[in-house]
Amino acid sequence: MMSALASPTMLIAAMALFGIGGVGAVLLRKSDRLANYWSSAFALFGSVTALVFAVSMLASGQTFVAQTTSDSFPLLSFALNIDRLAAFFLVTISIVTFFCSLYGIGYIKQYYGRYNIGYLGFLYNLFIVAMLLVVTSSNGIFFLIVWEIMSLASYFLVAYDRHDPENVKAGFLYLVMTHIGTAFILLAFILLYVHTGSFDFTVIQAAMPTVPAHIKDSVFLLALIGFGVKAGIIPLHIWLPAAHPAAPSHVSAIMSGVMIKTGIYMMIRLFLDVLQPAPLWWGIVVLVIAVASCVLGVLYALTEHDIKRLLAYHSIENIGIILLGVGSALVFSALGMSGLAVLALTAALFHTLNHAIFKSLLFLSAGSVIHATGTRNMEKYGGLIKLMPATGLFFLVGSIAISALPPLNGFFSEWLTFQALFQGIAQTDFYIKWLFIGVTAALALTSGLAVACFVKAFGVTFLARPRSQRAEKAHEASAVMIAGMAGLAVLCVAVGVGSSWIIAQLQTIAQGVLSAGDHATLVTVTSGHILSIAEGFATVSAPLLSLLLIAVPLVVWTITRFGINRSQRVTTGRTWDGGTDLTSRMEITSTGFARSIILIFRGLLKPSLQHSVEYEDAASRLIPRSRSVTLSVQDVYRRYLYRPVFIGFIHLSHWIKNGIQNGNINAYILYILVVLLVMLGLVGVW
Amino acid sequence: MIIYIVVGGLLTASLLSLLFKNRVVGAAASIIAHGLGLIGAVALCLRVASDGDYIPSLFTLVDPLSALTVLIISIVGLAASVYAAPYLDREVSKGIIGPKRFRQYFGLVNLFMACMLLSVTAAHPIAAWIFLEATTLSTAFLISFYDRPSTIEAAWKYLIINSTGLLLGFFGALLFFSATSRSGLDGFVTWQSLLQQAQSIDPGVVKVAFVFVLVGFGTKVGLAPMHAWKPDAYSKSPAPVGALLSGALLPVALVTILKFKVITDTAVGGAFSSHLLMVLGVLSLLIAAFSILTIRNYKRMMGYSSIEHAGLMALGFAFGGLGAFAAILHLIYHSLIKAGLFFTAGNLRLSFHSAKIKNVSGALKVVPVTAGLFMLLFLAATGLPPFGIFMSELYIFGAGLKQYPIVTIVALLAVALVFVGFFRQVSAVLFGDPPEGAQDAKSNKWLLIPPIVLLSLVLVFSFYLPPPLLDLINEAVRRYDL
Amino acid sequence: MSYLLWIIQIMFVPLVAPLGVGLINSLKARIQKRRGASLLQPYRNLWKLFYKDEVISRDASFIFRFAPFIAMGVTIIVGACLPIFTSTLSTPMSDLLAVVYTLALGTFFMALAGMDSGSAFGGSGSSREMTISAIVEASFISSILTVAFLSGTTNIAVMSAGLSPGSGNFLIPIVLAFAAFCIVLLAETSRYPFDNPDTHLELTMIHESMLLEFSGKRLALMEWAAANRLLIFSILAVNLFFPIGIAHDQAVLSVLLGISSTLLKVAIVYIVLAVLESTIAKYRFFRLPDLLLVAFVLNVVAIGLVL
Amino acid sequence: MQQLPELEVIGSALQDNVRRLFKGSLAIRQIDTGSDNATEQELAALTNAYYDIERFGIHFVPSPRHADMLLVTGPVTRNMAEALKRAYDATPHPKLVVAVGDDAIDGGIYKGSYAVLDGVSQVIPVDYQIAGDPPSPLVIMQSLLAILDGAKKAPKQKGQS
Repeated sequence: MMSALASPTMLIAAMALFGIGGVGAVLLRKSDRLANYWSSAFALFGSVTALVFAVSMLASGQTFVAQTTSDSFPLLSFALNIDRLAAFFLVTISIVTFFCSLYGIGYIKQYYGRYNIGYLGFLYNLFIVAMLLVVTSSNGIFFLIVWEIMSLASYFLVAYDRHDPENVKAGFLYLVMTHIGTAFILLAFILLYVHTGSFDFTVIQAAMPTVPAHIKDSVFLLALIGFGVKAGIIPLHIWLPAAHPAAPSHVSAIMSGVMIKTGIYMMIRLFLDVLQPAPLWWGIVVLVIAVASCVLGVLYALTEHDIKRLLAYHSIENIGIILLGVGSALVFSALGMSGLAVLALTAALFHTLNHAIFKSLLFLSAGSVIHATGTRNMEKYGGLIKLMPATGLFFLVGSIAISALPPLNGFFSEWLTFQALFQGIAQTDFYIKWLFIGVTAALALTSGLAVACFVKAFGVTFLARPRSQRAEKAHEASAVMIAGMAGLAVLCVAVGVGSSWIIAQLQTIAQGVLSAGDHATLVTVTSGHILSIAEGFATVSAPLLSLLLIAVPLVVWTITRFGINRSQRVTTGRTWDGGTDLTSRMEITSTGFARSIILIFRGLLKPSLQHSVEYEDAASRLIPRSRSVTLSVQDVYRRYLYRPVFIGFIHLSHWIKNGIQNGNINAYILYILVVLLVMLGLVGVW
Repeated sequence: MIIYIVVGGLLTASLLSLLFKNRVVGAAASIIAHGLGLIGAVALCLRVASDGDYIPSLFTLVDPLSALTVLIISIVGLAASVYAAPYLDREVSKGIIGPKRFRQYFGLVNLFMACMLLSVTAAHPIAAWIFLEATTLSTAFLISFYDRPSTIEAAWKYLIINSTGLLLGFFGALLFFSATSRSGLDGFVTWQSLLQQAQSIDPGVVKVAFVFVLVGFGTKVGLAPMHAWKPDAYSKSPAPVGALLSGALLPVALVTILKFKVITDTAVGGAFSSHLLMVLGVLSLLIAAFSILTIRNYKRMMGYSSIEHAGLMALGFAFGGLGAFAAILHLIYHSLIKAGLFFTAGNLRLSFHSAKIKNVSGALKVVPVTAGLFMLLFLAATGLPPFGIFMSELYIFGAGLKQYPIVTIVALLAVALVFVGFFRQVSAVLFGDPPEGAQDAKSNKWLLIPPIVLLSLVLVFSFYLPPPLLDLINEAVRRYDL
Repeated sequence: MSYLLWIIQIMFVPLVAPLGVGLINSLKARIQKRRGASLLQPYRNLWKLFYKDEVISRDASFIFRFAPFIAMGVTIIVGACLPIFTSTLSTPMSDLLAVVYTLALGTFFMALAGMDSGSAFGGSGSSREMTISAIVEASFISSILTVAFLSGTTNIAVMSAGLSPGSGNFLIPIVLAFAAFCIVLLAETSRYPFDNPDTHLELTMIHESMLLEFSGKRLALMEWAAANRLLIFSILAVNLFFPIGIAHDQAVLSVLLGISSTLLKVAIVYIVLAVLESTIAKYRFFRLPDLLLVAFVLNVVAIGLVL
Repeated sequence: MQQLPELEVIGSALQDNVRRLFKGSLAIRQIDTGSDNATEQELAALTNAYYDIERFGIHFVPSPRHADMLLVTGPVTRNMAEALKRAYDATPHPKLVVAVGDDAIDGGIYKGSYAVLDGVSQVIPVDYQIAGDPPSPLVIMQSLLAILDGAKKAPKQKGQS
């Protein structure tokens, strides 16, 4: 039974289902409804099939290798290699795509009649297939092909809602950035090919001892940049907060939840698997980047009042947290501490899974909110929990999970990441120890700020009173959308409670990647699902924690409700605000909430505060008619790095184009003669 | 014989279209002639693939590379004439050109095709040169087709620059002969005999000769900095002519350079010609990349894109080995894609009445199919998978990285920059709100079929090369890459 | 015996916490040359509030209604995890990070409840509270981490068992970390110079302004939770860094010694707090990060000196 | 500092009443409805080191939500009427409303002015009154004692509910 499910037929079946869904959607494009149902249904089937396949691969522990070489093209082989790591990413992707497809059935309805639904269904399915292939391919060229297809499909999805010029711009930025990233990846693979003679990962890995160190280092840096663009590390992240909000929400959920993880997957695959052994400084570089990403990511998130951009910046933060695990694993494996490396990688993998779940949940619920209110601006929300309680509850679950608060899943992966860093402090020598101290502090700061940010996000969106007419008329999401969100919310809880079991599974995956063997077990699960690190240095029990956190407040409630003063009467009344006429304009806004943190970190964020006052009459500047304060934070990288470079290129372009193509035919002929003379001169030299 | 039949067919069609007043006759005759040409080209390819060089007479020699080029020319030529009929028809009906022009077009274009075919299959270098020069003359009229000052200026520049270039090329060819005659070669000098004598040629003369050939025929290819005629000629001529210039004439000229290159390489070793090609290739890439970034006319952009691809091919041949294989593939892909791009650009022009990017926007709304094709062809042209140019570029870079890392990295970055610039313009054209007066030109599906067919062909060739084709490419690589 | 100890362990924080508040208030009154309310006044306040009706804002959602139970529940859970009088009662719950983040869960809901009614005061209170708690968290974790490294476990309930007091090598990091923890304590429990727990002025409030909207039982729970929080941090401060007198077995005598020594040490902390609150002024809000930065640096140095 | 002996007597009686009626904790929210600040001064004096009303279990709170007793001062200006009503509504039961000072009882010297509503009872139900312009702290305490003596048990379900 297991072997049947784990057979490649299942994978092919999954791909075929997505294919049928995509092509069928195009054929059915005349009918919006049919195209939607068809593509979503097949995406659902495909996700389930892929999930079953990947889970049974993991369960049976087998590795699946398939290869078809191309007759026409040497070097290109359609090579799949599904080991535990790939299977794990397959699981992650298919879980998220399953719920997003379910949600999509309801969400897509808003595009009926405005856009071509068949086209959306095609791209959506293509996107998922490409992601599945990205994490399973084991040939550099094949990988690049599916990688670019994934990027292209997601680009078209980002630019899908094309009537908004912002989305088109976002798509442009996204595709340009990802293309430049691909150029770096291409170079990395070509470098490897030049020195190993193959694009196949297994061959490259086998030939690794013969590759000179500086080539490996170059490959590392190139791949870090290339995959870093996709993963959204700072400072290569600028496309991410623009592109993720632009796509339809269920696509944003997939992009943020799993697509950026493909960058992480390749980093793990290359740095910890193919290119091993790695020097120490790789890990240090990754750690530094990770720290920058997580701290700055969460700070920028705090400054946002566009709900999807806020979530997108949190993706950057969480990528940073995942990279903390990856970077620590690199450092540990370079120092020969394979046990610790396994621990760190396990943490990274677990956070990958968790972030996929809760971030897609958050994007889906944000999508419901946007669907209901027609705006992404959080300042125009408020009080939505009364109008859309289910969405509010799911967003709350996601918020608790992403803030790493117990007992949901985010806490346990962050806990594990912390443990890896703690062990780094405890077991490494002087300089590396200080590095880990700094990194630990950064992670703690990040998680603190994340809590603040999600208090803001949830509070400003769902609590208090509606701040716009659209928000007053908001409505609950449709049943399928709720089902999609509910599934992910349940997973947040389930993965949290079952974290010890999952961590144990992930540890075997990590051991497989690092080929560390069973002896390198730092995480043990003792009876009662108690997770224990380094022989009891740290222990935590997820079920107990969950039980207590649910039971104790319930007990408190029962006692206070029924044990004391049972005849108490609870009435509702106005909010007390000193007797004034409280309006929703007096509520704390998103900008107001974050203002103090922004000002504290103004050295990093460089906010610009603008006051503008309009006076009643010009002569007496005493009575202002209106006052406004704008607090805006611009991405410093955009201002100080990307914009100058871009403007420089534009200038250079004008200069070259107008200088050479000056319209003067004499000049043109002069060029020819100059070239001729120079070359003839060269003949003399050679 | 095949070649002569095909050329005869083309010339007949040319005559018919000039003689008969009825537009349909000329167009139909051309399409039939081109169709025959394609059949002939396929037959030729099959024959060369199975039996080796095809030498029907003293004047004609079809080696694998020539056969491939003939195939490319024929495909692009057929597509162009199928496209040209409805395209020009529409322009006639809009009053942009007179009905007489329609006939003139087919008359000239058939001549142009015949010259290209003869040039690429000529056994004699001087004959090849003569026919190439003849293409210059026939196309000059096609470039000045719209008979406006700007088009006439473009044609004039084209004529002068190309003639200058070809004169240098001619001088180069003569230098080859002068070098060989000293080593006892007399009479009718063919490519083969030149090659056979190559070992004994004076290396110094060969180097000088190759420089002249490279600069001369490089002008025709459009390698920078001899490229200056290209943006003007491409943007002013009718769309199908642009397709032919980029998709057919460029390969012909490039193949001629290659034929001289192999002789040079035999005489003085591969490094000399490789370095020269590399210099021109990188220059072309850089100039094209930076020019595209701020271009304001989407047809001029095609010209720069051609320059970029010519540069890439030059690099591929310069790197040799896998690079040469990839460069030949690139040649095929580029011709098909660029022709398709010109057709879609022509459709855009028909709908928006302007080739300026600022006048064109919201194409996805006005002409969704054309816009979609334009997008896909753009992606194909800039080397995104699954389209074949991705593979050929990858191979070219792979071939060059070890020996010439800096050149390769510069080229890679330039290619990425081309993508950025190209995408910037495509984005501006496709999205946004359409201007007033834009109208859908899709009513004639024959305006859409040629680019669709070309795109599908590229997609097929990207993953599957028919065995004869692969044999031809491999054989060509074996011959031309020493 | 063990059960009895557990009962004491669980009940200790909620039962003793109001007394601590009473002590501080009474001491402050004394310093102000007043007699002040009795030590038991906080119990009376709570008891009275439990028997009052409630008025809840009509804008508030279920978050507001449930937050007090979560806030209170969290402090009970964490209270039961502490090394109150013995280092022998440990659960997996006592993990350093579990404790920190469980407390953060309480803060999370409290801040949401503050925003829930839509009152301007509640919102700004939430904003300030979250600002401080966001920045303080790193120091909180790392100061306890110093002790964790010294004792070889992050289980705070048994941490003191691994710590041999008086050893010279330990002293400097412990003192540094303790100094940092004191700043954390002041910040996390909303005391001077971070916040004035007695203020009636909404504009200067941090913690209190989130409670303005609560009444009756829920107010009682919130105030009780705040008192618990203060006691939790005080116990952490004294029993992690200076575990003198804490029982390492479950004998009656040592348990009694443990309880009395803890009470004594906590009382000292409270006295210091009362003196502090009577002698210094509240800081400007934007000066607080400087203070937290000091705590952070102290911690980093402390951890660096360990091992 | 020498204290009046009667202060202690009143205080302990007051404390007993607070214990009896309010479980030992009486929370007062003071509301100024346009007062001339005279009464406020006297109320503020209640918490100083001399009177130290806190030792009897009585304290002032920042929100009517927390209060058992509203001490209203001032003649209730038109602008404050609505706020006063809201404060009353915001206070949970059981609650007492005490009008402190002559102004609060019937407008005092401002009585009849167009700007005031002449006393708290015009706006919300007043349970007790403390006369004086302004009443001294001792008088306030005495009156509070009298009030609490009068209230036999916790004044539940009074007013509208």
